[in-house]
Amino acid sequence: MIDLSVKLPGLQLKNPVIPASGCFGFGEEFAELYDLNQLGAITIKAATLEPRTGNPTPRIAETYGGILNAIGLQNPGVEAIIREKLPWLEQFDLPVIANVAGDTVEEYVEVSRRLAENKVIKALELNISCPNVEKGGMAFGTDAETAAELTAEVKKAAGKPVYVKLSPNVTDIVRIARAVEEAGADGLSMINTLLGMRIDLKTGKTILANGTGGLSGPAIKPVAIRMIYQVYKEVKIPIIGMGGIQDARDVLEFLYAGASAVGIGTANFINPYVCPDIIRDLPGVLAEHGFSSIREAIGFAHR
Amino acid sequence: MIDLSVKLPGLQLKNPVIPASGCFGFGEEFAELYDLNQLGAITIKAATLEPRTGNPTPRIAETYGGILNAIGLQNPGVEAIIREKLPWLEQFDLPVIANVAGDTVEEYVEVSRRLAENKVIKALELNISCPNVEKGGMAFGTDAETAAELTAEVKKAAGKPVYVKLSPNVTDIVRIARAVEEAGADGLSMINTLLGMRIDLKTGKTILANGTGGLSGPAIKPVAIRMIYQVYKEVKIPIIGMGGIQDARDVLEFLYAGASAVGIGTANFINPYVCPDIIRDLPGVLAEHGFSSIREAIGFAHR
Amino acid sequence: MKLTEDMLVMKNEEIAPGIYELVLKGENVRLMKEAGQFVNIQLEGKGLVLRRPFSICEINLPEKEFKVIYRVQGEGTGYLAGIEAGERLNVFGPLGRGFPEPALKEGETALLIGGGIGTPPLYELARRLHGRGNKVITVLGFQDKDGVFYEGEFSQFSEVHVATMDGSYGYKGNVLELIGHLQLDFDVLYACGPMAMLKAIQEAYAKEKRGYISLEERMACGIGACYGCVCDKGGELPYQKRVCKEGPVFALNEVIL
Amino acid sequence: MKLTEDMLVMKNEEIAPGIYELVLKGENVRLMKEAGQFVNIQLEGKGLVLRRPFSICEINLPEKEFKVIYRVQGEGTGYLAGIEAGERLNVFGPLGRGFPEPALKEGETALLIGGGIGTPPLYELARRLHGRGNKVITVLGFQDKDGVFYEGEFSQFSEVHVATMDGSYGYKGNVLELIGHLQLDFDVLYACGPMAMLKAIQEAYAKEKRGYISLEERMACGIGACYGCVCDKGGELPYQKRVCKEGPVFALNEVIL
Ligand SMILES: Cc1cc2nc3c(=O)[nH]c(=O)nc-3n(C[C@H](O)[C@H](O)[C@H](O)COP(=O)(O)OP(=O)(O)OC[C@H]3O[C@@H](n4cnc5c(N)ncnc54)[C@H](O)[C@@H]3O)c2cc1C
Ligand SMILES: Cc1cc2nc3c(=O)[nH]c(=O)nc-3n(C[C@H](O)[C@H](O)[C@H](O)COP(=O)(O)OP(=O)(O)OC[C@H]3O[C@@H](n4cnc5c(N)ncnc54)[C@H](O)[C@@H]3O)c2cc1C
Ligand SMILES: Cc1cc2nc3c(=O)[nH]c(=O)nc-3n(C[C@H](O)[C@H](O)[C@H](O)COP(=O)(O)O)c2cc1C
Ligand SMILES: Cc1cc2nc3c(=O)[nH]c(=O)nc-3n(C[C@H](O)[C@H](O)[C@H](O)COP(=O)(O)O)c2cc1C
Ligand code: FES
Ligand code: FES
Repeated sequence: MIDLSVKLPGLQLKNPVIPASGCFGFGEEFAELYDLNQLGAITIKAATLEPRTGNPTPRIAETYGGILNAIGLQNPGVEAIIREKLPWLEQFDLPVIANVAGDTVEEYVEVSRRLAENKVIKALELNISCPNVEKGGMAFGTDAETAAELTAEVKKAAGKPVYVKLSPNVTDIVRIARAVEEAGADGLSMINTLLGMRIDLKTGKTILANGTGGLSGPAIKPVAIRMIYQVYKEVKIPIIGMGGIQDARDVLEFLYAGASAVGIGTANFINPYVCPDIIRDLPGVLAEHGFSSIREAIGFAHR
Repeated sequence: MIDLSVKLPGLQLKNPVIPASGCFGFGEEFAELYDLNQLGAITIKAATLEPRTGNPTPRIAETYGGILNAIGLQNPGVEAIIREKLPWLEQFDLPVIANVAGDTVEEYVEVSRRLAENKVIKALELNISCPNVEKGGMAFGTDAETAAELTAEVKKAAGKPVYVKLSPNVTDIVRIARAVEEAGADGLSMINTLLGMRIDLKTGKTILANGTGGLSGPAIKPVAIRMIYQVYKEVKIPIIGMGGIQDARDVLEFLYAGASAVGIGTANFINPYVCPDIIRDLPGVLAEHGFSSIREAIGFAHR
Repeated sequence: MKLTEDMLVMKNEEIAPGIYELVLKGENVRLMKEAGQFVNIQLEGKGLVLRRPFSICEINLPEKEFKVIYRVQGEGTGYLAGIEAGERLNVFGPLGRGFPEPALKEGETALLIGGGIGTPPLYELARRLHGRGNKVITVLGFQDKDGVFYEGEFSQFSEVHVATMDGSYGYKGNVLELIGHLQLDFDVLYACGPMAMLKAIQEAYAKEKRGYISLEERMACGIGACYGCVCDKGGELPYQKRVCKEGPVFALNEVIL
Repeated sequence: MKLTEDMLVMKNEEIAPGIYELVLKGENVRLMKEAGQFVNIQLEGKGLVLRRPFSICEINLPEKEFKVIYRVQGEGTGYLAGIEAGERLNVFGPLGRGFPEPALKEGETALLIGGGIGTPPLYELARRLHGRGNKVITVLGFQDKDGVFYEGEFSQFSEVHVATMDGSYGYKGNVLELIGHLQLDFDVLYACGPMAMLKAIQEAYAKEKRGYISLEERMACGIGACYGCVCDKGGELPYQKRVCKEGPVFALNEVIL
């Protein structure tokens, strides 16, 4: 018997497979396709204090082996999420991670506080790495001091474990990871999207109305693996790894690099059943490589 | 008639297509495949003061839509290059750009000085962005002050135009571009490779003996386009754009973003005739989009 | 049961320059209920990641087949054009909401307006409305004579008028001009085509007529999870609707184009 | 003339579990001069970027055909296994330097040592040496009986001995043990196979025998331009040689494994 379970701060996971924020809405659409109880957990779409309309369309462009998105944190606002989305999620036996965004430290703190009060939410994920908004977003994630301060403030206000989602668009990811660890983060999520752009040859304009967007999908996997590998060496808190995962073998590579669990984003758009497919395939892939539990594979490349 | 010519500091190019450093050796191997005189210019492999053996093998790994390399600046040293390689290159009617690397400012200066003295060399390209060496390399390219100082020192010592090759592994590429421009750079080359990693599932070790490597190929194109677009807005010196170019349409996208000429790296490994193929296709692609010269397309996305 | 299925390609043929008719066979065809829904097709071409959305053009339930008509537009459709009968394509769908047929009462007339590659989703609709006994008028607009397709097919179920921009076939001008020219009378309109056409139709008829339009937007998930494909419905925040989920068909006056 | 060519797949069949025989036809076959050279084949599978290097196993000049034998190893070879006769593959080559035949004088005996998937490049060599009138002895090593291939083919041109690690076929043990066991006598050896085997061969024979070994290394360009595939030749700096350009065949004592 292969043991797929993983225990992380605030999260008792049946398996390490977690749909990534922004790629799974609030679960409703995928619940029409399969039983969400199969999943390790789910990360819901970024919440802000007020409702947001996000960026103008086009918001999606394709690149070689990846996609660019510039959704711009569209969401109905934290109150509507608590009122309309969380009660629905309560029916599942599924830890819910709330992704939090904002323009100011105060907004992050307030949104985190309100979400943490809700019993459906088991952990917070601070999105300090969204490349698609003018204020806040990535700015918090590219400077170690700012990231640490934000983490500390949220930790003070919210009584639930806090995962900080790191931006890959930085010179020194280890520095930022260390800073938020010291500031009290319970875990890290990495990586968010790389900042990219495509230009339409016919119009001469950027394909995304927003100009730049976040690059995700298989193209970015080697960058994610590298960053997780580097950070794992230097921090003690667990890492939820993501960036280009497509199948159970990719999951194993992330575990080797140092992830304790994984986020699946873009792959949900390619194969809507990718999460249950990976969960089905994981035991076989682990066994094939001589492991009998997820735990044994975590950080294996460092041994 | 479509005018493919481009004039850059020190470089009078028949067309904007330049094999990128490290992907074309010193031209000898490709000269067996086609007439190098077709090219706009060539950028030769990085030169250091002493011969270098580079990193242990494996030095190459494949990723989705890209490759990782960790050559580690293997080269016969500046003297052997001047003695054995440049005389051979003299037979061609082809501007040669010398890529320069080093561990210290002094090494860069000395290598640049010697190469600049040679009449075959028309411009220098400072590789301050090699991710595959322990000392120097990328370290010079991730800090604006260091990059500027290095640029200024080389400018003082070498009597040829200096292009600075920027690393994409930074939080703020514009800051570094501006700094080297102020320090006297005549042009920019961007981008070098993104730092990445792959782990072998069977062995649990990184595929590259060096651990990390530089990610190149189509996967990184959207990052290159974004950085060139951002930098073009903020600097006046010309940009040689590269990162994932595979065909003439990709070249047009780089021109739109703000590149004045382009470097072709990884694509040479996929289609060894890619440079002449692109040069053949460019007039048609330009005409199809209503341009009669390269010049008209440069920076088109900004208009 | 999965909503993704490796369906068998029965046919994939060029029917006009750059326009292809693709027939796919699979079990999930029996889920295809409404005209105007779409499918999201996965393509194995190099570097391609996202599925490509295509409207369902015709449903053949007994044979478990359905048809898509597509124009070669870029890399994905270029790759698709190279697929041959006998190969398989992974199809996700049916997705989205189609045209509401019962919008039309007995004895009422439907006007179907198709612009270029917007024509296909109207075909299954024409067939159904005709089957229900309604009068159907179809107005199709194309760039030029070479681009015209499906005139004959639509004429099985409807009165068909064709306009071309260069006048090389049928009426010279756009579909709205042709409708005005013919002084066509109708109760409900259904339109699909380029944004400029839809805007003009909205402007001309949103106040006085019932009608439905089908929108396109760049998509990622196709099911409403990524918020990539929103359109503006006005009103209170957050006022966007997802083209893939609440659409692609919207009432003529409920979206701000 | 280009060194890349879209060659026609004449055959692509499994000859042992996971081992395939691929026959390609094209004009550039006439450039294939030496046994032991390789080709770099482009594969269109999703996400695949680099070409894959394969040794030339047999050259059929009159038919302009050549053969490759490959083992399904990962994504690229997995994709290759799905290619069918009639399709085309872009082949870059011949590349590199092969086995020097004239190393063998009249009346001398050649010992060919192949380990697993290292066997194929020796086949064309066996044929040629046999054709030149030399005595050829081939020793092939495999994991087990199921993995054995080309024993019959080699026996057309040589005396063949087979070893399997588990003893399920032929001699139980590795090729070196078998050579010792048979007390084989020879003048020049030619070997290709796993690194461990090549190292053992070097250790056993580098001092006393002439010999040539074929190396593998992860490659990018395949022509010597990227310095991705170096091996160590000792001596003065820079002492590396490129497997793709100066190799893949090296004299037994000129490389440090
Ligand atoms: C609901 C819906 C129904 C559609 N029905 C049809 C149909 O029946 N027949 C038909 O020919 N076309 C239809 N389209 C448009 C079709 O999806 C695009 O032409 C196709 O995706 C282009 O892909 P490409 O790779 O060839 O083009 P590229 O330009 O190379 O595509 C790059 C990316 O942009 C997206 N894209 C490009 N153009 C469009 C577009 N017009 N709409 C949405 N996404 C686009 C692609 O999906 C892809 O992600 C429909 C689109 C939608 C949203
Ligand atoms: C000169 C030469 C001749 C060869 N001849 C043969 C042959 O005749 N028959 C045969 O079955 N194999 C041969 N190989 C090995 C063959 O190239 C690899 O098995 C193949 O590239 C694996 O590709 P993959 O995508 O299936 O594996 P993956 O592991 O998915 O490949 C990933 C990357 O690693 C590279 N790679 C993986 N294994 C090797 C390897 N052993 N050597 C070099 N690169 C590797 C691939 O080329 C690719 O770039 C030869 C290799 C070289 C260098
Ligand atoms: C359409 C889209 C929307 C996203 N929205 C969010 C978001 O709201 N919050 C967040 O932290 N990350 C967001 N992300 C980033 C993903 O959660 C994930 O970190 C990233 O896409 C890399 O993983 P992938 O390659 O598996 O997609 C989004 C990604 C995509 C593609
Ligand atoms: C094998 C290899 C070796 C390289 N060596 C160098 C080098 O010596 N100096 C340098 O400035 N860049 C080097 N580069 C980076 C390329 O010049 C180029 O900037 C990068 O690969 C992006 O372009 P591409 O995607 O077209 O390959 C190397 C890249 C590769 C793949
Ligand atoms: S495509 Fe994802 S919400 Fe419509
Ligand atoms: S593969 Fe490029 S030098 Fe050998």
